[in-house]
Amino acid sequence: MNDQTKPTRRSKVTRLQDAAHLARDALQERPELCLGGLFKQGRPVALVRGLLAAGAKDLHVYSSPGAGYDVDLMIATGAVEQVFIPGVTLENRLCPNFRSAVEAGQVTAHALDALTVVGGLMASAHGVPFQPIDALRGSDVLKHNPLIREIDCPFSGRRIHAVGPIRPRVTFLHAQEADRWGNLRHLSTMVYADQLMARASDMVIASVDRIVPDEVILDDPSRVTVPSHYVDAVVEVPYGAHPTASFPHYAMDEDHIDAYADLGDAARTGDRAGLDDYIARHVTRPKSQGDYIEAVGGAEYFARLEAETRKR
Amino acid sequence: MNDQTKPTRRSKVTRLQDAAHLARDALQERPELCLGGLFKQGRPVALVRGLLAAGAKDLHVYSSPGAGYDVDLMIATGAVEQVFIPGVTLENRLCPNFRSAVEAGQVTAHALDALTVVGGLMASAHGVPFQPIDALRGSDVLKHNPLIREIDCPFSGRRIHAVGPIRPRVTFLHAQEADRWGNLRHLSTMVYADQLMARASDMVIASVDRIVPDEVILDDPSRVTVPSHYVDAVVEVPYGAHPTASFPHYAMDEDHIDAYADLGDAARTGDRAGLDDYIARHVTRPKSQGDYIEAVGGAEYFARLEAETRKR
Amino acid sequence: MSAAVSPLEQMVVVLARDLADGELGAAGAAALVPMAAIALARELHAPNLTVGGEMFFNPLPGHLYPSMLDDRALGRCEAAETFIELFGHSHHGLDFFFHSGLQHDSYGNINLHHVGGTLDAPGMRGPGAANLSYCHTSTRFYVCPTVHTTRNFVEKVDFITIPGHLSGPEAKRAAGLKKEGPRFVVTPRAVMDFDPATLRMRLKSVHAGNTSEEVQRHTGFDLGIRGDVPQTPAPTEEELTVLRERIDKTGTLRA
Amino acid sequence: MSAAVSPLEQMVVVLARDLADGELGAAGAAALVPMAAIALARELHAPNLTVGGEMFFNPLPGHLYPSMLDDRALGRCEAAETFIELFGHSHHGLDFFFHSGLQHDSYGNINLHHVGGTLDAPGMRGPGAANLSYCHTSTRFYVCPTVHTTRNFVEKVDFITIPGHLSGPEAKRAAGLKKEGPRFVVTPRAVMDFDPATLRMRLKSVHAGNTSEEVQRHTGFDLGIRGDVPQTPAPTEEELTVLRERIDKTGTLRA
Repeated sequence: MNDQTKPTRRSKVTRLQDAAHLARDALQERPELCLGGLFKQGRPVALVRGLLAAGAKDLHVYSSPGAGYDVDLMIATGAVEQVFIPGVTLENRLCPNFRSAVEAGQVTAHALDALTVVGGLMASAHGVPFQPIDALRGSDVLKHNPLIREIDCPFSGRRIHAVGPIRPRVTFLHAQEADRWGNLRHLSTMVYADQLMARASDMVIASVDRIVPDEVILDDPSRVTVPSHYVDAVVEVPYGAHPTASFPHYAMDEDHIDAYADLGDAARTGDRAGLDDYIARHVTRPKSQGDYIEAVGGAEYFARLEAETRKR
Repeated sequence: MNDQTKPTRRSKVTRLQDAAHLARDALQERPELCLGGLFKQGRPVALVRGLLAAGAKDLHVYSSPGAGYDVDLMIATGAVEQVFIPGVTLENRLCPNFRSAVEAGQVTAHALDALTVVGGLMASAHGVPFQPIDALRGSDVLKHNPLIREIDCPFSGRRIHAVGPIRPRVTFLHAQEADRWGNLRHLSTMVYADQLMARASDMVIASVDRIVPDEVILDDPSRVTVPSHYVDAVVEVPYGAHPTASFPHYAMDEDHIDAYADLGDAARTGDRAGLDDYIARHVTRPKSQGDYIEAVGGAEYFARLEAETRKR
Repeated sequence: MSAAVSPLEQMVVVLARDLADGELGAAGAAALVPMAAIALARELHAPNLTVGGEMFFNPLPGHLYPSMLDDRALGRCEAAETFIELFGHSHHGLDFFFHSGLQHDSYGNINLHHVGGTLDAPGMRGPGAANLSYCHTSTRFYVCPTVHTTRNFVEKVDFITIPGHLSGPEAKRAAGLKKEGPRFVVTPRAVMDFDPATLRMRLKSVHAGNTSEEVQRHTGFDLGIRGDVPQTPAPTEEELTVLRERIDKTGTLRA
Repeated sequence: MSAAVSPLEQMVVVLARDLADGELGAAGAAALVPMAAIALARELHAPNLTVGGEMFFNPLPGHLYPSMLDDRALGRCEAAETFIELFGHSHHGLDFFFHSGLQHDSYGNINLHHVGGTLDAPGMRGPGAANLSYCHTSTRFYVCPTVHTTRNFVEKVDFITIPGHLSGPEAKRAAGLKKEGPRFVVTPRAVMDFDPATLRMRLKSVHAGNTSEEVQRHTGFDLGIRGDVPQTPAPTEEELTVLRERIDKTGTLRA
C-alpha cells in the first residue's frame, strides 16, 4: 500500500466568475450579503464586481459597521434594496450614490449602530437566539433601529436591548493568503469582523492575494484567522481588494476612490455619463481581473500601491 | 529637546513573590480566583504555588472548563472552599485530593458545564448582564448548576438558559512571552480561554517563560494574544508552568504528576506523610523558582522536558 | 498482517467505518480510540472529514497521543480556536462526537459525577465533564469506554452527566433531546446499538475471541440477546495496514 | 519656534492637556486631531495613557494619517483586536473618546444621519455613525469638528445620532445617560464647555486671532457670552516642538 491509494481531498480553489455565480444563485434564495474588511481596508471588491457583473439584484447589504466605496458602487449599479450598515462614508467625503439613492427613496438605509450589527453576528456565530446589549442610550437611532428590541433583563431587572441573529446568506471576505483547502490568513494587523462574519454566515467566499502551500499553514496554525471549515470557496485574485487596501501587500488607492466619487457627484447633478462609463470600464466590460488591472492602470500603477505600504 | 525629557512609562514586570502577595490581598476582598490553560497545558502553576506559600485561604476556584494538578494541589494544602470547574481530572487518573476533600464534605465541587463557565466569562468580558445558552438538555447537571437559570427567550419564545457574568477577582495566566508592558504572546497552538479570562477579570497576573524586547511585540502585533491593557503584572518565571506544559518550550511532566498523584492516593488511605513532604519540598520551602527547579531535579531534568516538545 | 488484532484496534475500525466523508466531528479529552478512528476514516474513505469543534482543526500528529488536548499532538494542525468558538460549535452541533464515563446504563446515559451517595455527599466523586452539549446538538454520538464490566455497565447510572436516551423516547422528547443521541456503544468486547422502539441497549455484534454469553456476563443489564449474535467484521488488511503504518506507528493501541 | 500656530495645532494642544496619565481612550474614524492630541499627551505628561478600544492598542505611526483606521498607520502597534472586543469595550467604557458630526447643537448633541427632511426621506443623508456607546459609557468625551460655522453649529440638531446632554439634566437622567458626556467642544476658533446647571454650551475661551464676537457670529445659537472671554492658552514651546518634531513630522496639521 502506498500514498497513491489515499483518496483525494477536495480543493476549494474557485475561479472568480464561478464564485460570483455561486454567490448570485445563493442570494436569489435570500438576499442577505455581508462584506468583510472596513471602509478602505481589506474589502472583497473583486468579488463584489464579479457579483454585479453576474447580475445580482435587490440585495440587503451588511458589513462590518463601516463601509464606503463598494456599497456605493453596488448602489450605483442598481443592485441594492436595503443597507444595514451603521456608517456609510468614504471618510474624507460622503458616498455620492448612497446619498442620491437614499434621498430619492430608491434605497432604504436603516439607522443602526455597531453593537446591533456586531451583536447580531455574535448571536449567529454563537448559535444563540439573541445577544443582550446594554450600552445604547439616548440616540435617535434607537427609535428607528429595526433589529433590536427592549427586553427585561432576568439578572439585573433593568430594561436592556437585545438583537436576534444576523445570518448572512453569503459573506465575501478578502484575506492576504489561503491554502487550497480554504484556511485563511490575514497578514494585515486589523481583521475587523471578518472572523465573526465567517462564523455567522451560511456561505463564505474569500478572495486572497495568493494561495500558499499547505505547509505554510501547518507550520504556523495560530496564524490562521479563518479555518477552512467556515469557507466554501477561495479565489486567488491579484489586487482583489483594489481600490481598498490589502495590507501589507498594497495600500488603499485614494486617488481612484476620489475620482470615482467625483463621477458620483456629477451624476447627482444630472451628468451620469462619467459614472456609467466608469461602471462599464470596471464592472461590466472586464472579462477577468487582468482586464480590470489594465483598465485601472496596469502593473506599473499597482506597483506604486505596493510600494506605498512600505513607507510608514 | 531630546528623548530624555520624555516621561517614563511604568513597567509591569513584577517579582514572583510580590505578584503572589498582590493576588493574595486582592483575593481577601473577594476569593474568586481563575486559572488559565487547560488540564496539563499552560497552567500558571508557579503563581499558584506562590499564592499558596503566601497563605491564601477559602478560595473559590474557576478555570477554563478542565483542570487537574494545580486545583488538586490547592485542595491538598487546604486553600480551597469551592470549585467552579466542570471537569477536574488528571486525565489518565482521578484527582486524589479533590476526590478526598469532596467526598469528606470539606470542599464543595459544583456541578457545572463548559458553556456555563465560558458563557459567564463571555458576559463579563462583553459587559452585558447575562449570556444566553441554548444547548443544555437532559443532564442532571442542570438540576444542580448554581450559575444558570431558565429564561423566556424574547425572540424564539422558548425556555432557554442564561448565565450572569463570571468576574474573577484575580486571574493567573501563563504565556510563553511578554514585553515589559505586559503584552502577552502565547506561542502554543492552543490558547484555550486565556484571552477571554483576561477580558473578564478584575486583575490579571501572568507568568511567562521570558520577557522579550519591545520591538518583538511591535514588529508583529497580530501575534499578541492578550494586550497589556488587561494585564496588571507580568512575572518572568523559568519553567513557570511546570509540571504542566509550556508549548513549544517544554512538555508536560507526566512522571512528576503521576508521582504526586500516588502520594495523594496514599493520603486517601491514611498515609499523608509523603504528600506533606511533597508540599513542603515544592510549595512551602522553596524561596524562589530556582529552589523549586532544584527540588524537582535541576537543569538537566528540565532539559529533557524541553527536548520532549521537539519530538512530535 | 497476521499480528493479532487488539481490542482497541477493533474498536477503532468499527468506529472509523461509521464516519462519512464530508462530516465534522471531534472527541473530548480521553480520545485515543476516537482520534485514531477519525484519522483512519480520513485516510481510507473520508478525505473531506473535518476534525473540528474542540479548538483545533485537522491535527497531523506524528503519532497517537493518549490526550488530544496535548499541544505536542496539536502543534501541527490547520487552525486553532478558543473556548469562544467552542461555545458556538456546541450550539451549532457537529456531525458526530465520542463519549465515555464511569458508568454507562441500559439507555446509553453516562455518569462522570459520582458513584454512590449524592452529588453533595458522594461515595466516589468522579471528574465531572466539560461539554454536555455535543451529545444532543450533534447529529449522533458514540460511546466507547475502553473497559466493559458489570461495574461500568449498570442498569441505571447514579447521575446522568451525559444524557443518552434517558429512559426512552418519551423522556427524550420531554427533555428536548431531538437528535439521534448515542448510536453505537463500542467496547473492547462488542458493539451495542439501541432498539429503535424502546431505545434500550442491545448487543449488535461481538468481537472475535468473545461470545455473546461472555459479553452479557460482563454487563450489568439485559442485552436483549435473541439467538445468534453476529461477529463484528474484523479489520481488513488495508484497514490494519493503514492504522499501524500511518496512524499508530508506535503501537499504542496494542500496548 | 516662531512659525504660526495653526488652528488644528491649537485644537490638538487644548485636547492633549485634558488627557491624564493612566487613562484609556480612543478616537473614531475621522481622527487626525484626536490621535495627535493623544500622542502629544503620551509624549509630554501621560506615558501610561493607553490608546485602545478601537481594535488596536498604542499605535506608533511614522507620521499622522487622516484616518486612524488605516493599516499603514496601525501596522506598528502593540496589539490588535476585533469587533468582538470592541463590543466589550463599548459596554465597559473608556476614559475618553472624541466625536464630531454634520451638526452640533447647543447641548452638544451630534447629528450624522440627515439634515432636513426625515430619516426615511432625508433632505441630505449623512454617513450615520458606527459606535454610539462610547459617548455615554465612557467617562467623558470631546467634540472636535474641524469647521465652526452657523451651518454645523445649530440650536437643535435634526437627528440625534450621538447624544450629548440631550435637552439638559432632566432629559439626560430620563434617558439613562449617567456619565459626564461632552466635556469640551474644541473647534478651530474656540473652546466651549457646558453650564453645569443647564448643560447648555457656552464659550470658554477663544483661540489667538479670534474674538468672542466672531465666534458668536459663526455659531447658530447663543453662546452665553458675559463680559470678557479669556484667550485659549497658546501652545508652549515644548508642546509645539514635540508636536511638530515627533508626531506631525509632515505638517499635516498645518496644511
